[in-house]
Amino acid sequence: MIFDEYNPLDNKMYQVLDENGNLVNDKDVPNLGDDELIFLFKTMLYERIIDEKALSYQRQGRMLTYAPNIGQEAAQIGSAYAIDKDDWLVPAFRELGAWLIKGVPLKNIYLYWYGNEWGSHFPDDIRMLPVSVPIASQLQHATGIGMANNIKGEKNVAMTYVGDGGTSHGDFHEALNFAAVFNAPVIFIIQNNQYAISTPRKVQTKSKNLAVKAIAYGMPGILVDGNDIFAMYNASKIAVERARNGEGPTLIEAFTYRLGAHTTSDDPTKYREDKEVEEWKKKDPILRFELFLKNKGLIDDKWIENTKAELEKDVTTTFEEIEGKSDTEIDDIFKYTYEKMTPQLEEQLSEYKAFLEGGNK
Amino acid sequence: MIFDEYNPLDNKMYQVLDENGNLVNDKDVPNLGDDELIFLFKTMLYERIIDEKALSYQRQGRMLTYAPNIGQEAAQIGSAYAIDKDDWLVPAFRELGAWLIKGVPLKNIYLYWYGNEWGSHFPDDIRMLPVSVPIASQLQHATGIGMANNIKGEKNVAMTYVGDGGTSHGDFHEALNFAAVFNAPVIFIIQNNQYAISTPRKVQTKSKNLAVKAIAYGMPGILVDGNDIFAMYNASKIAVERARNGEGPTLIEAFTYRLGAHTTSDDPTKYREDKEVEEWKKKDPILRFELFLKNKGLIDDKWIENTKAELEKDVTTTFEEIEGKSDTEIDDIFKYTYEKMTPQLEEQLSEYKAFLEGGNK
Amino acid sequence: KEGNSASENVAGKALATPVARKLAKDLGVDINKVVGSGPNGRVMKEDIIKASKQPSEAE
Amino acid sequence: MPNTLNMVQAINQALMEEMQRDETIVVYGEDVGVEGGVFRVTVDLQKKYGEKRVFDTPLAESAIVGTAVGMAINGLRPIVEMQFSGFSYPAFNQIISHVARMRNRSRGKYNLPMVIRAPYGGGIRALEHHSESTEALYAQIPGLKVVIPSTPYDAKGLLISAIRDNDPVLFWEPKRIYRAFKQEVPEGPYEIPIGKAKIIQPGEDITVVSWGAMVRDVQKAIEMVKDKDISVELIDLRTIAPMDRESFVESVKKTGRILVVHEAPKTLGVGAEIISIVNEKAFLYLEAPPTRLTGFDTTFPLPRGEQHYIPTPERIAKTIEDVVRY
Amino acid sequence: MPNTLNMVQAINQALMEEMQRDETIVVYGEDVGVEGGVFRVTVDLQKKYGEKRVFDTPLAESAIVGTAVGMAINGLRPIVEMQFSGFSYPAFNQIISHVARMRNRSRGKYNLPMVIRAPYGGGIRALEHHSESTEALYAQIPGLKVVIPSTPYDAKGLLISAIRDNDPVLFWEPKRIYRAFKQEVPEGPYEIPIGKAKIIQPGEDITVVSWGAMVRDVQKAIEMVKDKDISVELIDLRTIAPMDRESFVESVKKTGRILVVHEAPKTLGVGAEIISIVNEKAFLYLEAPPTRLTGFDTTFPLPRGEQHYIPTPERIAKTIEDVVRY
Ligand SMILES: Cc1ncc(C[n+]2csc(CCOP(=O)(O)OP(=O)(O)O)c2C)c(N)n1
Ligand SMILES: Cc1ncc(C[n+]2csc(CCOP(=O)(O)OP(=O)(O)O)c2C)c(N)n1
Ligand SMILES: [Mg+2]
Ligand SMILES: [Mg+2]
Ligand SMILES: [Mg+2]
Repeated sequence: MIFDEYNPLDNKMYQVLDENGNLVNDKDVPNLGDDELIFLFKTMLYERIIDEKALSYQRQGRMLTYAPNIGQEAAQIGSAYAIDKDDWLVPAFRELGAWLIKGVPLKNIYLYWYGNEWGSHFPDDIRMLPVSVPIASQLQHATGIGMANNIKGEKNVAMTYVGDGGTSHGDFHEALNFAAVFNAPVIFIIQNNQYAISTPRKVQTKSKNLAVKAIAYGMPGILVDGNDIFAMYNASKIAVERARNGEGPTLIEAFTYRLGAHTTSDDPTKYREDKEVEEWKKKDPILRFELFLKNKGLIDDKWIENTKAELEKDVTTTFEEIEGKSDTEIDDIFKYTYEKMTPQLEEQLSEYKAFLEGGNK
Repeated sequence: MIFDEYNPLDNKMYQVLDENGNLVNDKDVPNLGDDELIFLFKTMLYERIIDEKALSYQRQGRMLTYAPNIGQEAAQIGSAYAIDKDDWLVPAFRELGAWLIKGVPLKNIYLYWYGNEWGSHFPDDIRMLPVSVPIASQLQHATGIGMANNIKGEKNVAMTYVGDGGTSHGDFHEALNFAAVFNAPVIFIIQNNQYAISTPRKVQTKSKNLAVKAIAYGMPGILVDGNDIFAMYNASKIAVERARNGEGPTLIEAFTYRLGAHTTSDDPTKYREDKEVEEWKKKDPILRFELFLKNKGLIDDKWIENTKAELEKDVTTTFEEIEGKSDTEIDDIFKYTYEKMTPQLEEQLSEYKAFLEGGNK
Repeated sequence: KEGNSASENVAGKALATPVARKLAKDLGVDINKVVGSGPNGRVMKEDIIKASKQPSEAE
Repeated sequence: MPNTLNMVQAINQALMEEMQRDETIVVYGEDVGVEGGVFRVTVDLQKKYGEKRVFDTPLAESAIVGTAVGMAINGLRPIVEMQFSGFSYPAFNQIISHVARMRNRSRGKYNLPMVIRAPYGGGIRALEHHSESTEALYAQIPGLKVVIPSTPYDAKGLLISAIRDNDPVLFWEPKRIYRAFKQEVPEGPYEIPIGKAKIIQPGEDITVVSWGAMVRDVQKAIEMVKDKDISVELIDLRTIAPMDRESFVESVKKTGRILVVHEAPKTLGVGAEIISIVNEKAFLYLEAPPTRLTGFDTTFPLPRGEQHYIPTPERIAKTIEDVVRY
Repeated sequence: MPNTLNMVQAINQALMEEMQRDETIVVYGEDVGVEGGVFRVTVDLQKKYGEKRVFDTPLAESAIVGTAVGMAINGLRPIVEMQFSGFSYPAFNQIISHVARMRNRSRGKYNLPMVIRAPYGGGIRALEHHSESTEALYAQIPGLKVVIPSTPYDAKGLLISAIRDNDPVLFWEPKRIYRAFKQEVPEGPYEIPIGKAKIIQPGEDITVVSWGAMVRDVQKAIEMVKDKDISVELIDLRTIAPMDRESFVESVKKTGRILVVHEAPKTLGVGAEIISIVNEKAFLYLEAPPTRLTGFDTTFPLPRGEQHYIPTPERIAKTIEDVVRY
C-alpha cells in the first residue's frame, strides 16, 4: 500500500510519471481507458486555456481580479477525478480543474470571476460548494458534510482543498481533528504550490512536509508529486475508497508549484526568482502527460492543435455570453439574505428603487 | 537525551519515580538539594490544602465557582520549577501549583476566585499573565512573549499551559506553529488530565497521544508521567535550556488525571466511573513523592502533620483577609477600560454614582 | 436650571420637542417667536396654544 | 397533566419533541451529549436519540459551527451549542463569513437551516467571559436571525420556530432566568413567530422595550412606579433580528415616550437601533428624548462587581419616572 | 521639498518615522515584509529595519493578533496587519477577549500598546470579504479604540497617535481612497488626537457626519446642493470609538438637523449610535428626524452590484435636501 511505502516522516514523495513523461513506477499506472486518459488531458488543456484567456481578458480590462491555476492542473484534476457524481467537492478558490471535472459549467466560473453571485449558483445536480475566500474555513464544511453522511448512513465522500498557506490556520486543525474523531469520509487535498501570495512554504511551518501533519490527527497522510496526474489520481482513489469504506479521512499533500501570479493583482517578481520558476516550468504537469500520451500514440501535435482551437472557441464564446451582460439585478442584492425578505429589506429596496425611478442614480 | 529515547510515536512515557515512590530510573534523579526537594513537596501540600479549603468554603457558600487541581500538582510544580524569575508564566486556569512556584501570593489567587479583578493584579516583579478563560487562547500570548524575547535579544523563556481539551482548538495549532516558525523560546505544557469537563480525551482527538502533535510543527515533543514530579522537572528543564539556547519551542504532554470535579459546578459521577478515579488515586503525585522523601529520610509523619497545620493556618488566615471585604469598588469597574477614562465612561460613572447618592441602589 | 424666563429662543431657535414643533406648524405659529415657559425656556405645548390664540405681535 | 416548566426544561422539551418529529435534526457541541450540557439543557437527549444524533465534540467552536454549515448543506438540521455565548467568538468567522452568507453567496442554491444555541447574559456570579451580552454583534450581521426568549413558554415556541426556520438562527438563552420561575408550557409543538415582539402589558405614558432576563426586572420596576400613576406599555422584543419595528413604533405613537432597557453595553447596543428607528418612524410623536438604560461601556465585571452592572429594578423605575416627567 | 503623498504613502511614512524613533515598534502580518503588503503600505520597511522588526507570518490571523498581545506585554509595540478587515474575524476572539480586556482584567498591570491595521471598505471591485465595513462590530467593544482616516494628512497623524497610544487601536484604512488623491503631508512626526472629530466645513442648515472614504462623496454631494442654497456642516468623525460626541451634538444644536452617511449596513451601524446620542444631548433642538443613509442590510455585493450598495453623491445630495426640506 502506497501509504505505507511513502511515509511522510521519511519525506518520501509518491510519483508515477516523471518530468519526461516516463513511468517511474510501471505497476502504478492507473487502470483508466484511453478515452479517460484523453478526457483528462483535454480537461487539463481546457483549464490552461481558461486561465490564459482570463488573464488576457483581465489585461484588456474586460475581466476583474483572477486567480490562475497554471502549473497545478494535475493536482486538481487528478484528485477530483477520483470522486463520483454523488460525492461532494468543497473548494477553496484555486481548483479550476477540479470544478471542471465536477461538471461546473465554465459559464458559472467566468460569471463568478466577472463579479456576479449567480456564478456560484451551480446547476441543481452539482454537489459543489461555492468558492470559499476565507482561507481554510471551507475544510470544516467538508468535515460537516462527511459527518452528515455518517449520520444519514450515506456512502458519499467529500473532497476538499486548501493551500500550503491554509495549513497554518486554526480552521485547518479543527477540521482535520473533527474529521478524524468522527471518522468522516473526507479527503483533504493540500495544494502545496510553495507560496501563499508572497510568503514561501518555509515561512508557513517548520514541519518536515505538510503531509506529516496527518499524524497530529491520527489519520493517514501522504506526500504526492502534485504535477503527476497519475500519482494524484492513485493516492486520491485510495483515499476515496478508504473514506467510502468507513475508514475515515485522509490527508494528501500535492507538491506542486504556482507558475503564475497569485492573482492578477500580484507581481511575483517581487518575491521570487525567475530561475525558480524556470526550473518548475520543466515539471509542468501538462507537458509530462502530453509526452506520455504521445509515447502511447494516443495523441499527436495535430490533435493537440485542433483540440486547443476547439477549446479556445468554447472559452471565447462563453466569455462573450457573459461579458457586458452580467450586471447584478438590484432585487438580487436583497432577495437572498433570507428565505423571505424582511420588512427592513423590502423597505430599503423600494426606497432605493424609488430613488432610481426619480431619475436619479 | 530523553527526547530521543522517548519517541511519542512509540507511545513511550518518560517516568523517573513510580507509583510507590521508587526510582525506575536512577540516573535521572534531578540534581536538587534536600531543601529544594522539601520546598517542592511543601508546595504540593500547600496547593492541595488551598484546593481543599477552597472547596470547603465553596460548599459553605463562602466562595464562588472554583476549579480544583487535585492530582495534578506534580505536572504543575515540576514544570514551573524549571523556569527562573525572569521567565514568563502564561497560565490557562488550572495551574495553581505553577502560580505558587512563580511566587503569586495566595491572596491574589483567592481574590481572583472570590470574584474580584484585583486578584489578577500580581505584584510588579511577577512575570505571569492573568488566568485566560477562553481555552487555548493564552498559548498565542506565550508565543508572542517568546518572539519578543528573540527580537529584543533577551534570554527569557515563556512556559505556558493548556489542557487536553485545549489541544483541539485552532489557537493551539496557530500558537505552536508560530512558535516553531519563529523559533520562539516557549515551553508548551499540556496537562492531559483525561477530561475536558465531561468529555474524555479519546473524544478530543484520534492521535496516538498528544505529544505527537509536535511533529506537525517540527518541534520536539515528549510524553511524560505528569504525576511524577521528577520526570516533569527533567523534561521541562531540558526544554527550558533548549529554549534559552535559541533552539526553540518544545511540547510536553503531562499525562495526569483530574481527581476532583472540573469545577465546583460539575458533578463528575455523571460521566465517569468511580473505579477509574480509584485507580488514579493510587497514582497520586503527592503520595509517591512523600514515599520517596520518607525513604530518603527527609521527612516523617510528624513533619507532615506540623507542616500541614502551618499551611492550613496560612490558608485560613489568607481567606479571612479577603472574605467579606472584597466587593468591587465602583470606580474600578470604569477606570481600567482605557489608560484614561473616556467622556462616555466618566458620564456613566457619575450618573451611576448620582443615582446611588440619591439614596437609591 | 429650572428657570423659565431666560428663554433661549429670543436669540434664535426654540427649544421644543418634536410634538410641540408639529403642533406649532399645525397651528401656524412661528415657534421661534414663542416665549417658552418650560425648563430652560423650552416651548411647551401650552405656550404654543396660547400663542395661537393671540393675534401675532409686532415684530 | 399540567406541564409546569422552567426555561431549561421548556427548551429541553422543545428539543425532545422536535427531534422526534424530524429525524434530520442533530444536536451537538461541548458536553451536550453524555452530560446533557453544563446547564443540563440537553439532558437525556442522547439517551433518547442515540449517539449518532446527539454527541459531544472536541473543544473547538469554529469547527462546531463550521461543520454545522456542512451538515445543513448536506440535508440535516443541526442544532449546535456554544457552551456560553462568550465562547462563540472563536466561531465568529464561520458565523459572519459563512453561516450568514451561504444563501446569498449561492443565490439560494444552498440555505442553512441551523440553530446556534448559547446561554447568554450575566447575573449568575460567574467567571470572566461567562456573562456576555453581545447580541448587538450578531444582530447587525445580514443573514442571521437572533432570538432571545424571556419566559419558558416563549422559549419553547421560539425554539421550535427557530428549528423549523430555513435560515440560521442564533438562539441566545438568558441563563439568569434558566431556573428563575416556572410556567405552564403546553406539551406538543407550537410555534411563536420569529420577528414578532410581544406586548406584555399595554400602557399609556411610556413605552419600555426590553428582552431576555431584563424583562422581569422591568416588570418589577413597573410595580414600583404604579403608585406614581405611571402607565407603562411593556414590549418584549423577543427577536432582536429581524426586529419587529412596528411593535414599538406604534406604541410610541401612542405614548410619545420610549425607554430601552438592556444588559449589554450602551454604545452600539440594540437600544441605539431602536431609538434610531423611532426617530425615523415616529419622530413627530416624541414628547421626550428616547432613552437607554443599559450596561456600562465596560467589560462585564467579575462577581463582586456585577450588581453594579446590570440595571436594577430601582434604576429602571427611576429612569421611567424621569422620562415620563420630562 | 514639498511632501505630497497619497494615503498609502502617508501611512508608510508614519510607519517609517515612528520605527526610527522607537525601536520597540515591530510590524508584522501576512505578506507585509518581503512584498511590503498587498497594497504596498509597508513597502521598504523590512529593507530599512530588517527582518527582526518587519516580517511575514504564517497565514493565521488569530495568532497574528494573539502573539501581538504577548509582545505588547513583553515590552514591544507591535503593529500588525490584517490583510483585509474582512479577514480580521478569525482573530475576533483574541480581539474581544484579550486585546480589549487585558488592562481591565489585570487592573492595569498589563496594558497593550498595539495597533491592528487593515484596509477597509468597498468600492474597489474586489472579491467577496474584501469590501467589508464592519467598524460597528469593533466600536462597540469596551477597551478598543477604532480610527478611520479620510485623508493622507489625517492618516499619518492619526496613525502616529495610535502607535503612541498605550491602549490598543484598530486602524481601519479606507482602501477606496488609498490612492485617490494626494495631499501635502509634513515630514516628521505630528499627532492628530484620537477621539476628536474634525469639522471639515461649517454650515447652518444641516449637520452631516461621515468618515473614511464616504467623506469625499459627501463633499461631492455638498457641491451638488450648493446651488439649492443649502449650507451643510460636515463633520469627519475620524475616531469611531471613543466617539467625539460634542462635535456633532454642538453642531446639531445649531443646525437642528443631522444626517449620518456610512457604507456599513444600516442596522446597528455607527449611525444608530450617533442618532441616539443626538437624542440624548440635543433632543430639543431637533427640527427634523435624524437620518441615516447607509449601505443596505445585505452582504456587500460582488463587483457587478457594488455600485448600488455604496451611497452615491447623488443619493447623499437628495437625502440632504429631504432632511433640510422636512
Ligand atoms: C482568512 C484569510 N486571510 C487572508 C486572506 C487573503 N489571502 C487570499 S489568498 C492568500 C494566500 C493563500 O495561500 P495558500 O493557502 O497557499 O493558497 P494559494 O493562494 O497558494 O492557492 C491570502 C493570504 C484570506 N483570503 N483569508
Ligand atoms: C473557547 C472556550 N470554549 C469553552 C469554554 C468552557 N470550558 C471551560 S473549561 C473547559 C474544558 C477544558 O478542558 P481542558 O482543556 O482539558 O482543561 P481542564 O479543564 O481539564 O484543565 C471548557 C469547555 C472555554 N472556557 N473556552
Ligand atoms: Mg499556496
Ligand atoms: Mg483536561
Ligand atoms: Mg497604540
